[in-house]
Amino acid sequence: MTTVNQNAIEKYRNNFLKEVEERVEDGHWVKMCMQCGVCAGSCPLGNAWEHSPQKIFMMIRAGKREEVLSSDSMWMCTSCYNCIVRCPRQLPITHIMHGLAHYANRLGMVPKGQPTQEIAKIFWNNLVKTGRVNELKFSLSMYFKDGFVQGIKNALAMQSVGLGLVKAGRLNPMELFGGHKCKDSDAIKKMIAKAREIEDRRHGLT
Amino acid sequence: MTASTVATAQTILVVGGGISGMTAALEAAECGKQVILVEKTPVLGGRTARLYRYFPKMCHPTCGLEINLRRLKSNRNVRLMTMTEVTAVSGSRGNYSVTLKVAPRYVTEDCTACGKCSEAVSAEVPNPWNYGLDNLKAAYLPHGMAYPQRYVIDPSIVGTPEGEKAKAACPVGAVNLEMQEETVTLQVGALIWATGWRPYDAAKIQPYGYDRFPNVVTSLEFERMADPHGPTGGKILRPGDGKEAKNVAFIQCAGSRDENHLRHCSRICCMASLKQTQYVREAFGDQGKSTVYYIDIRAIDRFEDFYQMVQKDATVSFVKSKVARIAENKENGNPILHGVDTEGYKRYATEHDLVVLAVGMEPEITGVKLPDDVILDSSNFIEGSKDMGMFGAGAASSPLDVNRAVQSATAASLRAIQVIHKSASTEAA
Amino acid sequence: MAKKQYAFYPGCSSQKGASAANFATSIQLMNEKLEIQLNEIPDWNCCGASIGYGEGSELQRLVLNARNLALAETKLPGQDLVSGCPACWLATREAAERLNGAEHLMADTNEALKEAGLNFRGTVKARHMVEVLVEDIGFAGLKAPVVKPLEDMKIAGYVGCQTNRPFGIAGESFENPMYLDKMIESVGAEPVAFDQKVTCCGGALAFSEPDKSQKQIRDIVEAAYDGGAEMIVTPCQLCQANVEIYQSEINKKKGTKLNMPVVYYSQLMSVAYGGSAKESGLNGQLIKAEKLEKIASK
Amino acid sequence: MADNKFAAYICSGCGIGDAIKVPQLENIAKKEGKMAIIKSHHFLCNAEGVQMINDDIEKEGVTHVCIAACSRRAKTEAFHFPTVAMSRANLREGVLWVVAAGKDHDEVRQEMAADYVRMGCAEVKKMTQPSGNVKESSNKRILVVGGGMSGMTAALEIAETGYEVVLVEKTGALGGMAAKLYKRQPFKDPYAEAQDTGVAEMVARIAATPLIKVHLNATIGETAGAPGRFVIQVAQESGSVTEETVGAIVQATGFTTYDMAKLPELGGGQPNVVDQAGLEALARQANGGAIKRADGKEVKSVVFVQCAGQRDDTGTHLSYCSGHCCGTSIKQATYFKDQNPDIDTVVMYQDLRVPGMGEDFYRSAQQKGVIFTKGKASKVTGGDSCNVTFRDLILDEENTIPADLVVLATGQVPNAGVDLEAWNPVVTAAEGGDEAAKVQRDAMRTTSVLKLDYRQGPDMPQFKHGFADSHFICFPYETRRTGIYAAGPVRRPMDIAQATDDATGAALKAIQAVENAAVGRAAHPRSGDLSFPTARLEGCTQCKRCTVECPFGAIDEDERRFPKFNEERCRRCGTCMGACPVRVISFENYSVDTVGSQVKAVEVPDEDEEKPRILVLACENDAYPALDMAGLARMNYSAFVRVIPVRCLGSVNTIWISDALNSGYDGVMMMGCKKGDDYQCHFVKGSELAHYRMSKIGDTLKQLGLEEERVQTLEVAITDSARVVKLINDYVAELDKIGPSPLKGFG
Repeated sequence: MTTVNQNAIEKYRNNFLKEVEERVEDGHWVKMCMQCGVCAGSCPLGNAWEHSPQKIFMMIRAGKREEVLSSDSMWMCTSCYNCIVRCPRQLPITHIMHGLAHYANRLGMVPKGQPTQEIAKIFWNNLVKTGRVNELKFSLSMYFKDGFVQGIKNALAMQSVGLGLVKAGRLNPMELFGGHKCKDSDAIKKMIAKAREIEDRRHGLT
Repeated sequence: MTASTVATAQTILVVGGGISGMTAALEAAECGKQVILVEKTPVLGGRTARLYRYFPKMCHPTCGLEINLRRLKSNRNVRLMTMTEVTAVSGSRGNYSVTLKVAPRYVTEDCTACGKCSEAVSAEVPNPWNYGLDNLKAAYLPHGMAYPQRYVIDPSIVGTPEGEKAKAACPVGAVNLEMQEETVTLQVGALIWATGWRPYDAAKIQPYGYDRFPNVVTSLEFERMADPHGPTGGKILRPGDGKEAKNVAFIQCAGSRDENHLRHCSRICCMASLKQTQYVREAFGDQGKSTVYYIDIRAIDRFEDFYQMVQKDATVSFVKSKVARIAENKENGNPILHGVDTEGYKRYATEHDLVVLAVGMEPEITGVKLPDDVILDSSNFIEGSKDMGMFGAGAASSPLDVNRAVQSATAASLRAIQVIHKSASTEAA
Repeated sequence: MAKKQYAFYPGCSSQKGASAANFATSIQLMNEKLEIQLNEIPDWNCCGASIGYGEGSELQRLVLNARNLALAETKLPGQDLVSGCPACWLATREAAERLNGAEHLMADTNEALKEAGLNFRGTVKARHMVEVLVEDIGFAGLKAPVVKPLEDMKIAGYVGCQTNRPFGIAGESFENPMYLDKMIESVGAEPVAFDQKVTCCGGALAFSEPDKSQKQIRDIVEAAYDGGAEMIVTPCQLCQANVEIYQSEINKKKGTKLNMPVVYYSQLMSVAYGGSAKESGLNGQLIKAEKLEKIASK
Repeated sequence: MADNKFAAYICSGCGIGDAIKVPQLENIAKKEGKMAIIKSHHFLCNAEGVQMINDDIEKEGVTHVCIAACSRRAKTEAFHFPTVAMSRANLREGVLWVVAAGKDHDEVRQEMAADYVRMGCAEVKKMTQPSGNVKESSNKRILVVGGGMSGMTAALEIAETGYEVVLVEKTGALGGMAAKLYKRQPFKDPYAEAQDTGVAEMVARIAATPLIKVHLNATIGETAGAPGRFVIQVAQESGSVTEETVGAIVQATGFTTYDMAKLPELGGGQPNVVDQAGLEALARQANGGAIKRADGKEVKSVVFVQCAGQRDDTGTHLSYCSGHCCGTSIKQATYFKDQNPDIDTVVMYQDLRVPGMGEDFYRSAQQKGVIFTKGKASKVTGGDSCNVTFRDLILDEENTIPADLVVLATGQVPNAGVDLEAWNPVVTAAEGGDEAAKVQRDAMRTTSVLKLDYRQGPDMPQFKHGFADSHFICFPYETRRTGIYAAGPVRRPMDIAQATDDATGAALKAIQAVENAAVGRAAHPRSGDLSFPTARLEGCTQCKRCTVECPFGAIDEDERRFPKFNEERCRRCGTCMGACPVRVISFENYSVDTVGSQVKAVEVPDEDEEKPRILVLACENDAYPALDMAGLARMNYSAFVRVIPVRCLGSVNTIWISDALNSGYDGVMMMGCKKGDDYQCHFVKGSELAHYRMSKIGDTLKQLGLEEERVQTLEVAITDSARVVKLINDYVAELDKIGPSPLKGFG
């Protein structure tokens, strides 16, 4: 178990709701849910959710920390915002799901090999490096995330698409060398690091 | 006689001729007070006159309406003004000056309701008493219990040959197409706002597609569909294709308890749907099927008996879920309900013949300019007035069922009487 | 008449040689005809997109967007920030609204922005390209420059998620927005009945959860066929990419014969306004929009 | 008083004149009806026609008017002649509009019209216009029983309107349950925070109101009399008795909380398990500080168990929902959160019932961090650390929450006194001389609240679950004891906001009652009726049926065991009249004769004419309007029926039936309203009684050699216009099979 996680457990004991309220994006909304379930029914990938958002809110209130944070349900969010616009209590459900996923990741509780989490990581690193996302590097690294051999397979599988995009001028092989980046990318790195530092201070996360 | 000639600071003005307004007016009148009752439409009865049955007794609202009408006919203290709206109120507790706008009925007191005008015209207008589910002649008697029992000429045919036909057909010359809108000013001591409620605009609840799917109706439309005097003669036929709707879904909190729509709970909708499941049973027996999609079933006090009775009804099932969205089966026009049963997290996509939206109560005065003195709550229900001379009664004051609305109206009536007693004693002093 | 000026935030996908290059191309001619001038925000950065949350924290994502807002605020004063990409627009607008709504967030954000020598005062309004067209130009205005009306073209207007929720275009419904159909009409084409108008294409999960998202995509394309559409048009980069790119995949796996062109509204307009296939970025289609190309070449 | 002068006015308007020979009707009114003045008019209800009638009343001294025109329900503004007796012959809705058009039906249509004119004339001749019975000495003070929130509200509102009040409270202080609360639920926008109860302020206002006389530590020793002249023995705890005379009564005796001890499985009786009242007591002690348990320990976690001993369909506990408890628990949870947000507060509910603006209070409590768990508690254990075992209905699993304190939301049990359903058999037995029953009766009487000396028992009849409620949705104050109105939780489970509204409404009804009593005017539903029953006691056989069957307990027995009519309690339904075997009871404007003479007035054709006659006795509130509406819709029914509206089927005296059959009618249809648990009858059991009485008539019919089918008793609702037409036509067909009455010609 990561130390961040240990400290968190120490700090909040059995008050998971409080932990979520203090540390998760828009977590203070969780208590406002009235269990109508409209979010659960509105999610395009609903079937893929082991626990629906409204159920997750109930689990949080019931203190089911381990079950919630190690669940991969939040990672099924496609950010379609159906739940937000339909929620009769106007909970920012999408944000809360993002927040929970992020927090679980932060505590190292995400199930191993959760694909969305891995891609998010690749995406983020890709963006932090230059300030912009380089789609080719992004996709290549995606293919190779599971190691070289699997990578070839993945690449081959999507080869037609890839070549198509290249032909269509929508995937530029030259990107491998240099390509788009922000001039001020160093400052951006600093800025992002600073943001993390401030936030951790606020959340008492170390 | 225009009402203004008889109104004084000792008169109580009741705005709205639904059951709350009639009650407030009659209770005061039966205490010997002078009352003027104004109603916006051509007839008394309001919403309840358009209900098929009441919960929990399953009795007919028109029964109570008949009694109230008899009370009214036998009591000369109430003066009734139909097709009349309040446009302005000035003055204060004990001495208000009220401006009324009286719309032309184009039919005089002489009308005997013989029906000749209606026979004569062919033009039709959407029937407001059936929420536009059918049409009626442009010269019409609103419904069988209509009081005053006088016909109405729809403005749309005034100045047309149709209008002239109606005029020509009247054997007693009661059709007067020259009638103009009038403005009347009254002095009154106290005001009771019994302006009631209207169904929340179901089209605004976009995921349910009321504006897109013909087989999604409101609970009020369903009342008319079940009523023998309604557009389908009491047969539960769905608007889409006239097919019998045996498998009916009831969606609770359609607009209510929802910060995107009405923030309050409308109180009556749970009981209304429970009642309506019994319409389905009445129509189809064991062949009928009702499913109630709910968040909390709010069947308080002895209404609980009714809930328990319905729960034991094998044709009725309950799903604890706010339906997420409705789609339509292109083949058969059936609405398909998508959502999750939150009791144990069960996903469903269920097809029904018909969906009834238990639409919430919105105060009828929402969007209407009331005197600044009137105090409204966050949902536009009337709490009273700063000068304590105007009162909300019935569903205008809070989302109430009929029984509580009548209680509230009776209470409002006494408070109004207190106002005029006070001003009487100060006049005496 | 002077051109309308906007601070333009292209977003990563609209860069040269990126997945939405065809969009980037097509808006050139469109804006010219509509007398819209887009001034690219100097040195703009990525918005974090709808997947950044996994790794990037709330404040980090706010700061990323605040940087773009701050740049627009200082470098292009008085101009609305406009993005052609719903994800960019959503992230930016959300950031702007949340920062203006919470002092402590604004303070923290500016503390971090200092590292990049910037400060955000919260004065910039973040808008979507479609908002500019619908609100500032209007449907009549969109119709005016049409020289090649797209007659007898049946098109499914696919709005998708993020152009539509949670903000959407003012006055439009979340379940059945009409503006895209009206835009299709304004260039002389016919919008078909399309009940997957606002269905999610799987978004960023197209990569991570291919099977789940490809089910969504299949539903969307098949609904377009059901509606009798010859083409799908969308205002969304991710929608366009997902719905176009994966049709071949789906055909392979499911033995379907999906072959529905998916273009941007801007490409419709570019063609209708007289642009060539190339000017309209039609060469950027994986699934060729032949009928559109034919009109373009007329 | 001047001699009676009878006049008939026949309208030929609305097409009556085209389809019916009016001159012939005039003849009938003259020759058979013996009317002194007969006039017809082409438009009787217009100013000119009405003027004509008024002139005759003023100049010709007409005292009785028969209007042969439209239904008695139509044109009531025009045909309003308060000084004379009036009957209405229904030629329009009753004949013109329901008899099939065309030549073929001219004859039967004319006969029908003729009969209605005969009936109208016959009826009016037997009527006298009631003058009312003004009582100078009538008392207008109002007694309020119960000094809780409802009672205090009623008292203040009555006084505010200018009437005197006698307020009787059994404890030593006013305030009742409300006085035991720390705070009350919000009742005004923004519905976010618990409010001060306002009890202290009300008590002060009462003390400062000279019109209100308060008796503390007092109960009702006896209630005698009737509206306008109730004599109340107020029994002080000390034993002394004060006599008060009042005109009406508001019973606001409130509720008792359901006994926790009956809920051992939910920890009832165990330490640190309290009911909502218990929690209020703790909160009052803490008075804004940390809430402590009985053992002095500060409460850090609390669970509220909703529906404890309520909504129980097993029959063990209360089956109903008390309505206020969800809101009350929310309020109590905020007691904790407001004092210390870190206290864990869980409200465990199955359906959270906070209707109306309660939703805002719910949200506000969630905002404060109150946790709401949809679950059903199966077991609660008290002690130093309580445990609540429950089924989590969302997570679908068994679970247990530990807590320092558990609050059970138990229900309201009404203080409604004696249940008359239980009382009556005991009394009957006691009167039969059963000693045990006598003891039981006296024991029961001590539990009575009002101790009415009424023939029909010491308290108000109870409706359901022991609540003294009205049975009617449109008329929550339609009491079965005229002049006595229940208000607050004794009437129905309710919260303070509703109770204050309810008490204000009851206050108005009480004021109305004293005003009615003073002028001898009937109360709802025949409000304004000035007639009242009189009995020729010399003919009375003391059979007691009237005293037993009066639905309103209006009739007592005097020392000579004759019926004693308390007119002020009477609702003018005529049930007594229907009950009386010797027909000595009547009203000025409604009697055995007013109806009987109509029955006899009808001309019954001979057998060979093959024109059956069917008498329809229709309840004036449901069946008669249904028939009118059938006419309005131009539905056709048989021209062989003759319809007479009756106040209530309970007022139907069997003599009318036998008269009809004896004079050769082929059948009788009685149309009343729905009976049974959900009865519709505003006179309680009219329809019930009619069915009962007719079940007994079978033998009489046999003696007359008639088939049972010749008398039908039906339930007809006001919406049944189409159905009633079918009922009539089917019955005519049925009678056609049975054949004509053998009694024709002997009448």
